[in-house]
Amino acid sequence: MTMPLPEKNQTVTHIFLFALFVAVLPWVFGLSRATSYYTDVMVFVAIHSIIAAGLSLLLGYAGQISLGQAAFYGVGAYASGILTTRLGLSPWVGIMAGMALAAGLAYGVGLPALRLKGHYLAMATLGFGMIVYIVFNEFIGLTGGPSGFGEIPPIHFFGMEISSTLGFYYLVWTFALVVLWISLNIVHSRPGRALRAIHDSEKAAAGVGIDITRAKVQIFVVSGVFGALAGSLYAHFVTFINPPPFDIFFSIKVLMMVVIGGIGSIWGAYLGAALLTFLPEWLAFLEDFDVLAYGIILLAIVMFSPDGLVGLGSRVMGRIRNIKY
Amino acid sequence: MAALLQIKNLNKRFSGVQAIFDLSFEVTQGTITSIIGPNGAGKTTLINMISGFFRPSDGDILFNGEPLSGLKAHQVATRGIARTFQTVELFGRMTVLENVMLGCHLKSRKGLVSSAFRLPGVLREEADIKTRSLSLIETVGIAEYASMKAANLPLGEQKLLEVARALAGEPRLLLLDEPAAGLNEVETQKAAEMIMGLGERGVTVILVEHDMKIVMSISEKILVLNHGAKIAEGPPASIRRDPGVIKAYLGDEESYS
Amino acid sequence: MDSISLGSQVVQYIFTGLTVGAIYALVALGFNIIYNVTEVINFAQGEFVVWGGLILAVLAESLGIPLFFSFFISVGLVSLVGTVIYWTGIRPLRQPTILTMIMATIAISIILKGLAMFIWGKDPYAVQPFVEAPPVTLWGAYIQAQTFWVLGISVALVVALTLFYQHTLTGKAMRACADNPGAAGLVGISSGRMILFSFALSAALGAVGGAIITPITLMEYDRGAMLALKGFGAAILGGLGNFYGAVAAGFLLGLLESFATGFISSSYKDAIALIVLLGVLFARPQGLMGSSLQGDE
Amino acid sequence: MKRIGFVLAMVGVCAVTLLGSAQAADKEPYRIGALFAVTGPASFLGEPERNTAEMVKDMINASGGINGHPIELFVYDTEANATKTVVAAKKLINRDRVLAIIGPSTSGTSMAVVPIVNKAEVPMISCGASLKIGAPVEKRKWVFKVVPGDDLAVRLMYDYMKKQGIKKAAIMSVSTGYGISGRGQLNKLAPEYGIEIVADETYGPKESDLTAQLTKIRGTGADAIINWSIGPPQVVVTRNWKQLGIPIPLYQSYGFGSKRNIKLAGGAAEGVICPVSRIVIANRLPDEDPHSPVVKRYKALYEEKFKGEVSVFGGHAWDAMFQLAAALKAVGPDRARIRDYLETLQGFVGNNSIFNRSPTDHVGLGKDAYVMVVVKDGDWAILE
Repeated sequence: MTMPLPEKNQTVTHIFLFALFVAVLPWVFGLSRATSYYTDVMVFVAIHSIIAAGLSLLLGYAGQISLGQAAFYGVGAYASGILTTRLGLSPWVGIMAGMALAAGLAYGVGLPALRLKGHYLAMATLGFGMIVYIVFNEFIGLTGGPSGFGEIPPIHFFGMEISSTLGFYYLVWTFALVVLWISLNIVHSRPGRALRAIHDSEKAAAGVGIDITRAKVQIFVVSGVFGALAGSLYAHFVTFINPPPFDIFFSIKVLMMVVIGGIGSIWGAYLGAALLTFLPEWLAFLEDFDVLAYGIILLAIVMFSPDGLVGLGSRVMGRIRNIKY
Repeated sequence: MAALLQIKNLNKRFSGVQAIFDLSFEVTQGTITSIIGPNGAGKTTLINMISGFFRPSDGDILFNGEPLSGLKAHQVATRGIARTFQTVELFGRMTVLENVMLGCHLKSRKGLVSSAFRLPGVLREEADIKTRSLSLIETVGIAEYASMKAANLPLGEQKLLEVARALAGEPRLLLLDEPAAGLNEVETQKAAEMIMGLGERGVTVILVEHDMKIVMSISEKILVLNHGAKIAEGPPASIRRDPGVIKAYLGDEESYS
Repeated sequence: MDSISLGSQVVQYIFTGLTVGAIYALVALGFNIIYNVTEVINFAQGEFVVWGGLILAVLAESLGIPLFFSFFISVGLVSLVGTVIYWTGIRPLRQPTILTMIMATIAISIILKGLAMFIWGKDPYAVQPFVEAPPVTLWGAYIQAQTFWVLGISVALVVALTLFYQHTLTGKAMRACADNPGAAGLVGISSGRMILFSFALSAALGAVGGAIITPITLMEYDRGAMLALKGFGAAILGGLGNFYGAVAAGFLLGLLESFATGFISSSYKDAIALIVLLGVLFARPQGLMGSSLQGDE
Repeated sequence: MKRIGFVLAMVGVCAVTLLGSAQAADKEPYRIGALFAVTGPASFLGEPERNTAEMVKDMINASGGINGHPIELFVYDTEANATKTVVAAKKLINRDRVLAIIGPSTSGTSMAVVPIVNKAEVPMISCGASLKIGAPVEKRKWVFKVVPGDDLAVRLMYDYMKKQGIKKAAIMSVSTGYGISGRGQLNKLAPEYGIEIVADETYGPKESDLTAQLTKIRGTGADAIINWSIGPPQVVVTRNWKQLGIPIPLYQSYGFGSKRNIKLAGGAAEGVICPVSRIVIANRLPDEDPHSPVVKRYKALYEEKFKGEVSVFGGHAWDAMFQLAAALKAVGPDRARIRDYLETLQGFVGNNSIFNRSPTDHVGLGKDAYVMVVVKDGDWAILE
């Protein structure tokens, strides 16, 4: 994977074009009744993209695996939900608190865990995710246990209540685009370069003075913060939370989003999130066979395009270009 | 002149095997010092200890009068010690330019938050790093490869790139671990000239090298190790005549003259 | 009114822990067999257990084939499934990196689960114990007869595996891969055959686990993921690639869970086992798998 | 006799199908949405519910639809996952433009959909059990419920236990919504019946062995064990209870009410006491029981069509479908009027209960949803 350093303007242009595309999408969906609910699906695409962007930074750039991202997602959701419903605080406070709590957790877990390598790191983060899930289930007084709790208030934005799907769509995509911008900035700058360096050679990275532990923990914290943000947005959109959406299988799903989208590409994470969120909708007509088809499609992508959708796309583009000349 | 690096009674044992035995020596600021010795003499182990990759079993390493003991590799780098690796360690999936820009890591400041939000100054610093890196690439003579992936470079250029990357951190002490190994005649000559140039720029160099032509022609001082212990130390002329050295090491070295 | 002495409770917890732990150990061994050859964690490992149990249930209960034969047919069939998985899901991978192989095994586990749901439906299946016998009383604790089968077969398998790795040509070849992981690489005919064999063997091992545990626990299509996770925990705790470590860690996890249930709280038994696991991981000296930067080489 | 009846019924159904399809085809179909956990951890609920809803739809369409309008049923699998359920609910409302929604299957997913249907003003009949789904009514304007709450089952069970002189009980429950709901009621209501809870153990839905929990309970001097779970663990606990030779009785939740569980337990289930829904003991219901015709009809139709045992959960979908059909028949395709009809539904005989709703009670269930039974000779025997 080559990683050319795009000029600043290029990144901003790309994001701007993408933002335009996202902005008109609901109106395109609205043209047909069959696709009108895709706006709702796209809300989840945005939420999933935010959490996948965090893992993409960690896995695709720093080369560190995490199977515990759902824990941060849940921490954000529960922090938002509990603070707004129990204490009547503003959702914005809930979002900030969720991110702060996730950052603290990521720091506390990352410091010992990120010294581990490969499968051991996978197990450590998996274990962390499972423990947090048990907490969601068992701290019934706080979390409502398996039954969860509802009536989480919607977000207010300059006095405007954002409770319609379309309103939330623009809000959540604004967040997703800011996260995209931040992630690309990190990737194309000194700290991002340091992360990729660690991925390539830890020895050489230490040799040029990169504090490897610090860099890894830092980016783990960033991924945790993104996860918590996604979780808070989820809580305020759905307005009800219980533990299952935050189980370890969601962590694995986020991992699949990143890998299927194209590892080492933030855009890939967004693409992967979109595909894995839409795929079940497209496969719903298969009824009980959808799981089977889902697995087969995933396997096919891994098999025929190991560098994910981004790799597939660039190969297709390359072929088209070859035809032209 | 004051000693930039002082090694005092240094020992290193690997599960019972003594790799470095009671070694002491000094390196003067602005000089080129070579460390030679047969395979397994402990040369690379010594480099690894100076650069913080290994911890000494006992003994002291003083840099600029301050002990380096207990520092991790990246902290040693922060003090102004850069190194290259015997088996080239590049960031293979990144471009030549990016590799050198990474070398500037210590000479740049912008952290995660300011970078993430593109706070003022980030782009300027990035541009500065780029300019400096490009000029370094030119200095070592691999400018035409700037946008090539490091892993795809020929070996000679990879070695030069490693030096450029090390220099980017503006080190006071540069540790070169066999920079000429695997290079052909022409490349070796090029490397030797470049190392000489470093000395002239005021960078202190410690060189581990098997190629005696280079060692003899550019070193101001030579340290000879055998089985982890120092057997001789001095200017090339005296080492050339040292009977102990000839016996232990140079005796079978036909190419030497 | 019913009561039981503390001593009897402890004995009961030990046997419960060992029974559950035996399954974790078998799954962990399955992980290791494939890991040693490919450096990959096969997340479909839990599905082999499920298939082993379900096929046995169909053969022995529905078709009425004697249990002894059903057992071996089931193990053979699942081992065939392992082979098919290798041929269709692992071998065709282009530029296989560890991550893509892991993704592939996750996708395969989804497919196997979907197939199991399609073939057997969602209801659980039961198998009669291998031998109908009343529970054994031991210091006031009741141990069901099947527990001894589980423990006996598990131990026999570990012994057989050890002999296999030490005394057969194939075993030695696989051990060579284990001694020098990565160096053997993922290409080349002989290592391809080793990978194929490792899939078949670990599938067979999983099937045995499923077959011996189903008389105790029932079996249904979606149990695989949880088994895989527990087994993964055991494999990691024991040290990846280390067979004795896996067995010891499997039993240890089982015992931890059962004692945590008995003396602390069943709600937190998994959390307690995980905290111990993480504690061991964090305390593990860096030398083995930790950072090569600070290590003594 | 019975068989001939069946054959006649089938012939009748076929004839009506032919006639009905011709009749119903010329009118605009009534669109109904359904959210069931067909796969995933709560498939034991969703699968029979889906089957039943489809079956009822076919029955109604075969008999000429509702006032000549056929029913079009849109079923989506929620996998018991709130995220999926929310998307599916939006899909039903925005794309499929359904008149009303049946389901979701679980309490958690039902709670996730409550704000959506309230906002979109679409009537919903949940198949979840939690009391919170139907109350408070001010916040549940468009939400109704057909499943009896766990409190009814717990009260019936405690009542029986009290008569048996049980003073100390040990609870075991599965750590899912089903188990936690029952566990909550068990703990809450115990003092009312003078029962002391001496142990409160939980376990995961994929637990393979429960002897540790049972052993711990043995040390507490309990007079009875109450297990509240569904799926394999309730069979495992039954077997473990027998194997350990525990001399105190084992009570199970109404989820145990399936012949399959008795069979899977392989003889160990003898003596297990549990509350069950009438559908489980349909064959033994006296004719004077007002539920008898509904229950017997449903059981016969379901078991004929799906070749499997009818379950208490499918009955919820049956009740919900017929309530909706009644509403549509009375008021036509108008969401607000359907809601009003459902809110004032009176004397509707369902599988579990006779529904009498009001603007202050969106559940409207009677107190006699369950019957206590004991397993005897591999079958259910009604107690008392």
